[in-house]
Amino acid sequence: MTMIEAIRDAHVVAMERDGKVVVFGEDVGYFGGVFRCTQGLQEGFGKDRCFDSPINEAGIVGTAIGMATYGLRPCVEIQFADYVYPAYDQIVSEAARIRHRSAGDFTCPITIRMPTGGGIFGGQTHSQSPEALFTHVSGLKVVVPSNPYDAKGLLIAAIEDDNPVVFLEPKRLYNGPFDGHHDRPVTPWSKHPLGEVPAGHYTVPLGKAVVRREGSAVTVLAYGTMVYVAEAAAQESGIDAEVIDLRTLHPLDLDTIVASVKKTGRCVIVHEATLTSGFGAELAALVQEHCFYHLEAPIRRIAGWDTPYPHAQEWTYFPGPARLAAALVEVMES
Amino acid sequence: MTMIEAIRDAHVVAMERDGKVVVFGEDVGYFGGVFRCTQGLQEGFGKDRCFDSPINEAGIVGTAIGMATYGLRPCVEIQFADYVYPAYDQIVSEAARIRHRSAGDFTCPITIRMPTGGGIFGGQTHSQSPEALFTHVSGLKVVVPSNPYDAKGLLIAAIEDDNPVVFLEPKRLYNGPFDGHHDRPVTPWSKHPLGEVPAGHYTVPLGKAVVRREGSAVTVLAYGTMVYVAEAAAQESGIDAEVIDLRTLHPLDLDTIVASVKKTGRCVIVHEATLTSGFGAELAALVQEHCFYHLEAPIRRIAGWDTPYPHAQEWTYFPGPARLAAALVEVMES
Amino acid sequence: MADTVPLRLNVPEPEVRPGGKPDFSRVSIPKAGSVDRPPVDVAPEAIRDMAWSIIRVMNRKGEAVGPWAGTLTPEETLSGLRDMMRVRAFDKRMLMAQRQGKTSFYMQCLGEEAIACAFRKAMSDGDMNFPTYRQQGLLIAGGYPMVDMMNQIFSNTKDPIKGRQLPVMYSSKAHGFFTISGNLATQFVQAVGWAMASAISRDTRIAAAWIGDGSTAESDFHAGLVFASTYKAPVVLNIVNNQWAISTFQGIARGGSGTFAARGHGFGIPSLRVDGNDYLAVHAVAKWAIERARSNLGPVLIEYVTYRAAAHSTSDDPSAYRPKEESDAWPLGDPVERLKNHLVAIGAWSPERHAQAEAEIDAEVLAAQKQAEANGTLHSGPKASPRDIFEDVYDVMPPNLRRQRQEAGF
Amino acid sequence: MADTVPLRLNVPEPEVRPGGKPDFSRVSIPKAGSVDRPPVDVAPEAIRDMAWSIIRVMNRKGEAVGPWAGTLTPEETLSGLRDMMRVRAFDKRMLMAQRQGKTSFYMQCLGEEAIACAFRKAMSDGDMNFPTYRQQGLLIAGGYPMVDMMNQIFSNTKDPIKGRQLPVMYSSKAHGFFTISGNLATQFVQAVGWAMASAISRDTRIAAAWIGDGSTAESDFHAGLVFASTYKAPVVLNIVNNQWAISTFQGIARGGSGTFAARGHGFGIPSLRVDGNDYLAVHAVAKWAIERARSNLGPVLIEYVTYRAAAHSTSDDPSAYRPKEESDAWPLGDPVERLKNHLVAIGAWSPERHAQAEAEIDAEVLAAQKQAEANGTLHSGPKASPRDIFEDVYDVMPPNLRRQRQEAGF
Ligand SMILES: Cc1ncc(C[n+]2csc(CCOP(=O)(O)OP(=O)(O)O)c2C)c(N)n1
Ligand SMILES: Cc1ncc(C[n+]2csc(CCOP(=O)(O)OP(=O)(O)O)c2C)c(N)n1
Ligand SMILES: [Mg+2]
Ligand SMILES: [Mg+2]
Repeated sequence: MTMIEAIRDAHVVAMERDGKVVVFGEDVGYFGGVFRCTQGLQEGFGKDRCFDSPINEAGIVGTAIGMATYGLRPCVEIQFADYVYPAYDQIVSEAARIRHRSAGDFTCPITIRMPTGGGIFGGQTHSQSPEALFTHVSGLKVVVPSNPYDAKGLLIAAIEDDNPVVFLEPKRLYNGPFDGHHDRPVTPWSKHPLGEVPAGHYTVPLGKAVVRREGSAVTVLAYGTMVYVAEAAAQESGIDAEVIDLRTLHPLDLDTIVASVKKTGRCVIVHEATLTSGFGAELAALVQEHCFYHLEAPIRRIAGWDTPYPHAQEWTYFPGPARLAAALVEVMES
Repeated sequence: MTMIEAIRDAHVVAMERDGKVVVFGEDVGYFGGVFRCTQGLQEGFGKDRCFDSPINEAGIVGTAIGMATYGLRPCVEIQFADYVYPAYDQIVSEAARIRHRSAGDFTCPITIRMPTGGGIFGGQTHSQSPEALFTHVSGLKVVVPSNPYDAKGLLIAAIEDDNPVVFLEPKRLYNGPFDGHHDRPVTPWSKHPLGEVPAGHYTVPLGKAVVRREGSAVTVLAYGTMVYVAEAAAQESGIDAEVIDLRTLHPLDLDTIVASVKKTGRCVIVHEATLTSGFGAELAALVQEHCFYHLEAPIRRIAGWDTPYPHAQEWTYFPGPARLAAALVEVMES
Repeated sequence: MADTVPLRLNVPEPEVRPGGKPDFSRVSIPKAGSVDRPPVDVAPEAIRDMAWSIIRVMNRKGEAVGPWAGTLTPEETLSGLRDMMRVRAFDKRMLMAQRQGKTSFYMQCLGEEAIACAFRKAMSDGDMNFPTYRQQGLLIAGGYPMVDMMNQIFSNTKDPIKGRQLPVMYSSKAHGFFTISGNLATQFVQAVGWAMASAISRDTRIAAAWIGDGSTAESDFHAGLVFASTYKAPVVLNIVNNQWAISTFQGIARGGSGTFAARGHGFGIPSLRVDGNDYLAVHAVAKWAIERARSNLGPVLIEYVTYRAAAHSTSDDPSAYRPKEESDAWPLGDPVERLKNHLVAIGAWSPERHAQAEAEIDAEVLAAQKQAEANGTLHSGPKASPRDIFEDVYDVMPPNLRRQRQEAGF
Repeated sequence: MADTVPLRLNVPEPEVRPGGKPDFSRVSIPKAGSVDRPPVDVAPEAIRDMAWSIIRVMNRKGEAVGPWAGTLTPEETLSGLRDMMRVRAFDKRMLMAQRQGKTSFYMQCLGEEAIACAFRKAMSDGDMNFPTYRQQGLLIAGGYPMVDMMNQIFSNTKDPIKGRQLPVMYSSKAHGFFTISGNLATQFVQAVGWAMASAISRDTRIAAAWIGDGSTAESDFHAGLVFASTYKAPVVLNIVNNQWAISTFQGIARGGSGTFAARGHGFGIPSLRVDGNDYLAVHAVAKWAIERARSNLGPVLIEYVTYRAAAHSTSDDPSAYRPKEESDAWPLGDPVERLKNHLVAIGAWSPERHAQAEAEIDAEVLAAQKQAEANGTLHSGPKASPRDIFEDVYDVMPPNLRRQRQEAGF
């Protein structure tokens, strides 16, 4: 199953189990979304369970908040993560705070899905990875799946979660595990074990990381597309890296991270978002704090440059396996 | 001179020197702003150089961007930093990117001022410190003055700068150098050397930090209100801390930071914003990377908790001198 | 283009500023009873003119006249008067409490009491308000205990929201009162979402959105209108035009449209304008709008014409930007006085009974305050717990917060 | 409430979906020449009805009729036809180039050519457009070199914006064309700011804001109207209603107002609706609006009624959400055909000359393409420099970027 199919399936499962789950967003109704993640939902569940919205991201999230406080469980789509900013106030000032500011009188169980990341020649407005703008906001959960199995299980968990969840879907992974070698054909999910997605209901718990590749030399902290870049870099550099797929950025599974870094003594962090104040900064700060006496080399961050995501030069911007492998070598040498 | 007067004076100097400088925002015209930072400007420069705007932060920044691309130099006020989110898309997707995406065909010299920080019993919507949400955005400069002298010089520099500048004014410092001892009277700026503000034009360059207190034991990285908290903590703990006032968060004066940490071998970072993914994360990541072999203890971050800024319990949230002093002691002991 | 005259920026200004003589002659006020009452299923276009008129019921003599009169019995009207008096007494006490340092901040609704109080009486239990900070009348008229409001204002041990929020930012789901946000206008579109949810759920409950004149400029106002218009959400969209947004007069938000009610016309939403200081008119219009919404005929927009008689908040001093006498010059008078006169005119009330009611209500408020103060005030007595700030950030406390709570010593 | 009927969510739907028979009978189309032309200083209220009508100039016989006719000489009209033909030929070539992998993405304006082309001719040099991605006509009619547009589309070494932006996201200050954003609607309020700046500077230049039907739902549309209305900014606010927003029909954005032009009424902004496929009508209305704005009479809102005849972009396949035949059924016809017929009708043009012009223009576009391709295309030939992405983030490169550029190996 592709990641798109897995996400669609998660919607179906959640909507079937709970009549309070409603799905809307730009082009998600009749058409089923520009990435087709909601295809068939309107037909299957009716126009008032799945519908097209006006192009107003603040309105999408704002009405979803209203619905959630009524008692529904809206799962809404922002067409690209790059277009979430108009909804930022509703997410930060409202969704994230309603439970706290009302002392639990009102709650806000909403899921906000959005395709994230680049590598599709989308230029600066179809490529961004804004996760750090959400991890700074207490009250939100932030999830980044890296494969169909997790995507389905995490999305069901997100919809069923009683807190607002920002759910970032690496669009470069929709059809296969992309490792940054843009000049090679992508293996489809059908050939990958994590493309095997069980039918029906299951969840992958929010807040739990997973070790994707065991290793003893250095810990690589990755999420989304970067998980495959990290696997490729480990293989290509010949360095016995342990690759952790964080899956949930907030709440963070610090225990898994700390255990690994204490074991390897080295840590490289990789993300596609712009370096400065990216989520890698928080990871680096935590790792040095909790593993200081085990670290044998400075923690390196490999990330998108501090520029807008360029169009023609996207592979210059994208932190691919070559850059990451070089960092692994460097960290091993220092 | 108070910080409010210094900011007002900076406006006057900038507006007198350059007819292209225009000032607007909510209540900034006739009334002169809820903190009175623009008082007298409408009277002095006329209604089309300084005027009241509708309550629409996206509109304030969006029209300012339009004006800047026309050739003016707008300096706008967001009434509280907590209300900048509706303008976030215009700042992030537009102001920050116009130069890059047009290859310099259009530029966007705007200054966006906003009172920041808590300690005035303002609750969660009059107390926030959103600086990290701007430092993650390439194309922006981010400034946080800590005293009247700097406020004037930095604001003039910001208005004259050809890039968009986010200018965060710690409102707790408007009337005096507040060190976190909320139970003691605040010394007015008139009794502080940095309250002495020269008349006329001068600038404090963007991108340059300053050592506020020399010391050999540990480096404290601070900005805004936390500079005085750091000075108090150093004094009260008896630890010979070197206190660096960053002044500009982006571009960051990394040289000054690294030189100090290499000297002291220890580093504590303090900010009022929520801990996770705050600007302290970036500072910790950079310091561990650049000073790894000089560090004798883990870098500690003292910050606001990962909660909304509470009203009645604001002094529980506020990272005051006691918490910072404890961290200094701890870092010296490890 | 050589002969084109240079352009000029138009910056709207109020007619008078401090030092000037208040002048409301531009405000044209239709006679009470002169505006038609259309059927609730009227087409929006057919009542366009109502966005430039003002529905009024009470005339100068205190009589209730015209097609909008008669929605309340004398007893109900009297109870409405008591509600307004309670709100006013409450505001007065809390303002004093703020001056005495018992709380950090307060916001009155002086002069605007009729709006929330009368609207509340037109609603049904289960309906939901998405209020701003100036609709304390919804709670008081809805029977929410004053002492709980005070507990919130004092951030004390019984504060229902545990000291976390600025005073006056109440929350009560049970009383149909959505948790107030400090961020203007966000609630407007949330109300529309709540109403959509009610429709999706085949429920019969409606929502009411509230916003000030100045805040209609915010973008969430637009989002609210777009979604309400498209999905015909069962929501009443209330704009309280009290002429001021802190120091900014309503012309800055309104621009060239003449009224705020006109905004609805861009969306095909029926838009009414009503005398906000006329309890009977507010009730009648609210009832009409709620009936329309509940009949699945879609949203209604109402502009309440009123005047913010007090300062914006305890942090504000309006004498810096408007003449002190402006409030007295306001041509729609005082809502309490007007309803009192009406009740006297119809023989249901007397100045003596009014004075007596005032005394009773003062005593009631004072008693509530005493009770609340026993639970502590901001700076003295028992306190909201600091430990509590780590709760309710999530349903279950995540590890980072557990670590931090421990570090904080709790 | 027991007898209240349950509420229901209203989800607007287009009349037909794939498989259905296109039906535009709901679109009522006034006769050409039937709508009055008011003086430019008319009061907005006096022309309300124009927001529900459609200004048209060319009748079925190709004659230009009525009060809006006559703003262009036959030569100017012919040049307008050529502009539209150029745009169409350009689109066709670039679509093909995208299919051939020479660029990543392309967006046509098929069927909408008249709008930008005619509007541009009503503007003066120095005026500034804040366009969307579907106004390539502004550049082509304004004489911007096609080869530069292609260089941008191919992200090659001569790309004026250095490969950084998605294809079609042009920028040309010199040609009055603001750098296009991928974020919808942001430009709308920026245009108002530019116009305010012109007024503040006592200039005579005006701005034009552009937005699609779907994007009017965005909040920045509201911000634009609020500021334009309040400060009477010299700006023409253009809404291109091409019936679709990707897969979403215009009814989802429009809601209950009937038209997008009606949005202006909430703000006292004069609002016109025009046949967007009628070059002469577009020109006349644009001229009227620009004259009004330049005369310091404030903003004008124009809704262009048209149809997006092609896919949304090269990433889109409209057959999934609308009948293939819908485009042909569109009652306002094709703008190029209609202007051609008009020119033939007035004896200024012939089918033969048209065919010849087509061939000339094809050759012109092809020559430009050859020239552009010599500078490289996205995947072959010379390339925009990777080093360049570090430039122009700031005026002067800050230390972090200098470090990173070095790390990147440049
Ligand atoms: C997003 C946002 N911007 C600005 C403010 C600051 N602010 C608080 S109240 C207010 C004025 C609101 O005026 P109006 O909507 O007319 O309501 P009123 O106070 O008159 O009841 C302003 C600007 C805010 N709270 N939120
Ligand atoms: C803020 C934002 N949200 C969503 C999108 C994705 N998007 C791109 S074009 C489009 C449809 C726009 O439709 P319309 O405004 O009618 O313009 P048209 O394409 O018909 O010219 C959408 C939803 C975007 N670019 N920006
Ligand atoms: Mg007001
Ligand atoms: Mg469209």
